[in-house]
Amino acid sequence: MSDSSADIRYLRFLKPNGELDKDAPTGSHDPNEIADLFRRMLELRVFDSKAINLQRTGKLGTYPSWYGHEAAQVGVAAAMKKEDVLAPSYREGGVMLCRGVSMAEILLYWGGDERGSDFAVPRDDFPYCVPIATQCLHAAGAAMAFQHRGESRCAVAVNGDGGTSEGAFYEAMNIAGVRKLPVVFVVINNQWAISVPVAAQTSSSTLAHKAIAAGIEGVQADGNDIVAVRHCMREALEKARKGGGPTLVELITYRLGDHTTVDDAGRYRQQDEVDTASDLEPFIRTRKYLASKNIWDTQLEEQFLEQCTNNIEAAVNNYLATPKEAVEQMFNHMYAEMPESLLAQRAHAIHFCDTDKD
Amino acid sequence: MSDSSADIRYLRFLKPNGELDKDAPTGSHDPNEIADLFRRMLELRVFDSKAINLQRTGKLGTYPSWYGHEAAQVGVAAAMKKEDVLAPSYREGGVMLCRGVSMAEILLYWGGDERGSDFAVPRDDFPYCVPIATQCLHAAGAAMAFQHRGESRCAVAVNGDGGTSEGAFYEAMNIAGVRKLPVVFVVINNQWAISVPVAAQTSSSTLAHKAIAAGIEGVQADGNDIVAVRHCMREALEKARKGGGPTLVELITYRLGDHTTVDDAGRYRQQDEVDTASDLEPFIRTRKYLASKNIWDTQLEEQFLEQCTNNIEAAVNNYLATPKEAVEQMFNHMYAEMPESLLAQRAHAIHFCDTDKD
Amino acid sequence: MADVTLIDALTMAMAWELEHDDDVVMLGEDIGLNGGVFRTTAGLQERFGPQRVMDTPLAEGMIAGVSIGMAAQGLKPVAEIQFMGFIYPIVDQMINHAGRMRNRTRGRLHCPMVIRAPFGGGIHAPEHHSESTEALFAHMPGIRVVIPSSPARAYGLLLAAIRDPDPVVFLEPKRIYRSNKQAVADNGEALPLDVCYILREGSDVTVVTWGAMVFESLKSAEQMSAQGISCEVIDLTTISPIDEQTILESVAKTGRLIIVHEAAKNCGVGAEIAAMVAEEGMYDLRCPIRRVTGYDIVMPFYRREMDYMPSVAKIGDAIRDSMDD
Amino acid sequence: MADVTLIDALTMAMAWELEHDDDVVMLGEDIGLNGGVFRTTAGLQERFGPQRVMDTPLAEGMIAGVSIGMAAQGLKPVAEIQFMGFIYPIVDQMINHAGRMRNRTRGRLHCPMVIRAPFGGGIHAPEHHSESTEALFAHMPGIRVVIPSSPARAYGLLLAAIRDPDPVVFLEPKRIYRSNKQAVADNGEALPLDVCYILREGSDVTVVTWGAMVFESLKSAEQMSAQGISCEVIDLTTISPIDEQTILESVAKTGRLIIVHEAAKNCGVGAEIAAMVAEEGMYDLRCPIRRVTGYDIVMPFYRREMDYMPSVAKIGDAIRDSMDD
Ligand SMILES: Cc1ncc(C[n+]2csc(CCOP(=O)(O)OP(=O)(O)O)c2C)c(N)n1
Ligand SMILES: Cc1ncc(C[n+]2csc(CCOP(=O)(O)OP(=O)(O)O)c2C)c(N)n1
Ligand SMILES: [Mg+2]
Ligand SMILES: [Mg+2]
Repeated sequence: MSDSSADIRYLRFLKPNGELDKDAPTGSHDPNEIADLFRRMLELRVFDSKAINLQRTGKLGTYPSWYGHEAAQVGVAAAMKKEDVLAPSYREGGVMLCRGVSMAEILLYWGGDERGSDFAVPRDDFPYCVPIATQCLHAAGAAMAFQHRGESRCAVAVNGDGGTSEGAFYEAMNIAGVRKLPVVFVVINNQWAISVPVAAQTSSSTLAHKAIAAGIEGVQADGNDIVAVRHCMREALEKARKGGGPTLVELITYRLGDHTTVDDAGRYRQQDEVDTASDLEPFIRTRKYLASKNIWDTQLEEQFLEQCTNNIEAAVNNYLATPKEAVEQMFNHMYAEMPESLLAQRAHAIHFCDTDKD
Repeated sequence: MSDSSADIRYLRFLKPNGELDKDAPTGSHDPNEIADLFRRMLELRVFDSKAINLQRTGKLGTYPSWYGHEAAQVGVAAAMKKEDVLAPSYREGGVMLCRGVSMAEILLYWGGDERGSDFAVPRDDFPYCVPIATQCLHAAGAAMAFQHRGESRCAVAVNGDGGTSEGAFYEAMNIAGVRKLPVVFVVINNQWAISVPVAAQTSSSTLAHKAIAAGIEGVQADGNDIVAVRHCMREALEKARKGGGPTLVELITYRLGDHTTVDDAGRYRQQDEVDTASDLEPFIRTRKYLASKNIWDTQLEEQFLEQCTNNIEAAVNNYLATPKEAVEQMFNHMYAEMPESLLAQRAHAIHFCDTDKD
Repeated sequence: MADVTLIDALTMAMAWELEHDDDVVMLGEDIGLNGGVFRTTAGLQERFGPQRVMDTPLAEGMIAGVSIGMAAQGLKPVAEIQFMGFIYPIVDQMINHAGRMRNRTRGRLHCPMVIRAPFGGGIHAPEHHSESTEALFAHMPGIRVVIPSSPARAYGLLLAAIRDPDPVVFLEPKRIYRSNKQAVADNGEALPLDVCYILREGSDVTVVTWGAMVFESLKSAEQMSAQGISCEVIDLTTISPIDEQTILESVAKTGRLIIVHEAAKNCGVGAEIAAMVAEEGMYDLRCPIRRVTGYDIVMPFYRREMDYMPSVAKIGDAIRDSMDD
Repeated sequence: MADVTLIDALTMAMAWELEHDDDVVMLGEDIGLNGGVFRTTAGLQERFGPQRVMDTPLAEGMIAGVSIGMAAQGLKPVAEIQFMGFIYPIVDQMINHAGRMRNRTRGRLHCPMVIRAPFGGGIHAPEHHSESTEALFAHMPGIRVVIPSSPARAYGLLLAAIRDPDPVVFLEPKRIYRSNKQAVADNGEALPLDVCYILREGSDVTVVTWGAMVFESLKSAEQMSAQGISCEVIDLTTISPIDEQTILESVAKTGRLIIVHEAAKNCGVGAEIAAMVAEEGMYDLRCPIRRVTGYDIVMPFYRREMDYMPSVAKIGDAIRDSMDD
């Protein structure tokens, strides 16, 4: 057993006022790179608000907004390699988008269509995971497969602050520690699990401290700081790839929106807390930084947003134009080979299907 | 959230050479008290080896020996108050005996008779728990009941080193931390979970470090040192009773016997490890200490052992003379009021019962 | 006496019991200030305080485990699991402890506790939010499974469940949480458990069902009556243990049995009812038993959920087939 | 070709598959150096190394969860759960993930994995070590449940389970782990899943059973034959999905059906078989179906376990009753 009671590091490089710390890691000082990441963040934000609108107008099911998480999502995805594997929670579709899942696929998922999880890219990533924290074990298992085959790949699980209370989260860290698995557990600490604030989830000093129970490294970063997020994910992934074992990365951010489109956060949290958090959110500081480097301004942003909006409109149209799957598809993928007893049931379903229109 | 990454304390007062540390807590310096505890330890050891014999001669089912755990068991029980509640694991029957469960009841349990868990004293204690770590949650729940009623009682869960890998153990500590529950989680770290050594259970620095994940205090003690065990349990219980919240107490000892009577530890562990552990076991040092205080010698021990043996024989006879319960008893305690549908089943069982002899 | 929804009736029952029994406590995720994601516990924390109505950390196994601990030590916990799709971490505690505490201690300790969870489809919810797996709990000895299908039964049965000295899994058909209002007297009167409720008398076919499917079945019965077929509709209500007598008596009268449930067919509770009648009431049957159930597939995402579920048409078809046999 | 026990046959099958398929890995508590508490994996770690045959930390939910992760990424994990009484922490991962990974990704990812666990009573084991809860897994869509009852079937079915591209819960009747030896060719040949095995042909009564109860049923059939009653004994083998055809054909021939299982009756797998026949084969039945099962109570501690279980006498009684009807 190794000693892991050391103090937990906290990383922040891009300060809320838009200044980039002089200590920021080499490789973070190219503003053009940051601008690229910022564009992804913008795209995520526009998409997210579009999805909320679609739900409001009855064109999408319940949808969990990632408003406020954009730096965390883009930073996690930017640090991963294509061949790595993501095991996302239900909220972190932004990471999936950055990994290549299409907007239309994301919309299909929340639009009640299984094909949303049959994304063309990246084929090995796990689909959205709704039962909280269960995906942490899948990531550990994926890492066992990579280790078994001697592949230089890592698995990344994304979990929430509430999700750290589930035994599955702890069990996943523990097996990862024992087998030094190439896996990174990301906790997006957005301070709330629906109506439960993180202080009511645990008395742990920080969520990163939970790593100590598994004897693995824990680290915190400002989840609104795209530079810090990407950097600490890169460190963790590099370590994992080299056989150095797993890391728990706590990204501290804030859920600026309601829990989902059927939630009303006004019932359980104070507006002034949200206001304070809004001052620290990722876009303000990134804009300031880029402006200070003279590579971003309102006009560029407007141009980019227009482009975004067009892309998103196209994806939405694609989504809305996607007819329902044939009813038998709900039977066809249950097993590699369909058992006899399902054949009659499938025929029954087809017989009674009169709902091919939504 | 409070800070809990502090170093973990390790308590040992009665050294392997039989010397009592000068720093030993006041209240530990009365050798007569230690002699009383030692007598309980002796009784546990004699009972344990008797139970193993009963199994070997076909008079008892599979039995998990507590050989080597006696100081831990007696120390835990000695620190508890009568009105506290124990949630024991399957191995720690010694704690139950010290709390007032009768030897015959313990034997009935392992002899395949439910009445072994219907002990006359202590009525509120939980029965033996076989599904590992699940009892930690019961202890937390009991503590919630005490807290709810404003009672000055504590719950104590006893778990093994292997049991710390279950999510339930972590979940129990976590809720206890959040609600500052009057509960103590004891981990009897006997180095092995059947054939799996503790290093293969977790990479955590110590098992006590796992407390950090829940923001509760963790402490280690030499589990072969009756003084240290009782003292750190007293501290933890006193704190809990005063509203100071839960503690995780790791007691470091060794499983000197096989996992159970159907296990052969020779298959997976080295004899020299067992030999080394044997030098550190609790009886040697306690005898030396008591001898150095001139209140214990071979003759006294022999006298006491004879008395023990007689008591145990009486209990064994009582156990062996206990006829099977009537067959309908397996139905009668399923519900407070028996559902209609069970009546016919009960009649069927009675009709076919021809096995009233064992 | 105002008309109330099924949800309102549940809230009323919980408030009544919190008011009248100090041993009753509530726990679950988001049940406090937020009043539960379906607002079933709305206002209860405000009224009874955070020591009686407790938000817990996010861990269902923990919720069940501490409920068992509390119950064994004299409290009467009423725990909420947010959706049935998230209930599975409690299976271990329920089968290995809640259902056997009384038996294994020969009555010394017991578990007067209730696990509440919304279940079933039909509300266009996301993945994992529409499951019906009552059969898993029905197979566990020592555990009662109860499902109400009207505001009045919700009120009376939840009171009964909380007062019952043994563990009850209380499943709430969320599709009808707010659909059919009814006048419910808030008088603290419980309804009996372990009995079926006959909702419509009839002489040709017995339809046994529960939860939201009660409505589809009643609608179908209505349609059938226009075609001259008289259906008796029985709300099973206590899913386990089953009230065999009421069902057998009905089948003795009608000679035909249809079972309707949302859950998958294979090893669903419908199988038990059919088996019981094939054992005890076989000679009364004029034709094969029929089950109209969810298929043996994963509950589809919401665009196709209605194709998965039993419908008025599917039930009607089975009834007519029975009559033709 | 030496005679081997059921346990030996399982070990042989696992060794064969580890030898011939690099993607196969084994994991579980104490399966390595110790060779499993029943010695089913004895020698495998020595032969194939600790990367192929892995001892895990003590956490069943973890074992299932990482198996799903491995399986989705191309391995074929074979996990051991030490006893069925400790299997419940895997329920969440099995129903919410293993059984639906293929469906929810429309075939993109799937879970070729096996969960092995000894089950059943009759060996005088401690509390929680004698359970039979196959019905819980049988109710989960997307999951196969398979139970062998002879060394040869253990060998061939375990190979089939490991090679199956979908998740299989493979339950081992530990009461007959070592009781009946049989010559088994170690030739890597799998047996088909999804079909029943007819172990004894007969014309008067069909007895459907599985696991250790196969032996009680065969003994009972033997006794009955001395009384002039001819029993057909069918080993269900694949518990889910059920091979309906074989059962229906047998009932069409005999007109009488007895189902025998160790698990509790209420919502057990016997209910599904009875229901299926009451739906599809009703007109072939000459008398009511009968189930001879464990009672709807907690598995008693071992002094009374034999009173809980179906016995030759109880089965014989049901068969004679059927003939008298
Ligand atoms: C096992 C499980 N229990 C309950 C839920 C219902 N639920 C959905 S999101 C949520 C809160 C999650 O909080 P957190 O982990 O912090 O993630 P966030 O929503 O903040 O992204 C809950 C309780 C669920 N999806 N899974
Ligand atoms: C949930 C569960 N899984 C598996 C087992 C089987 N089993 C019994 S004891 C044991 C090892 C326990 O080790 P530890 O917690 O260190 O306790 P010890 O036996 O050393 O007292 C195992 C795996 C069990 N009883 N419960
Ligand atoms: Mg959160
Ligand atoms: Mg141990």
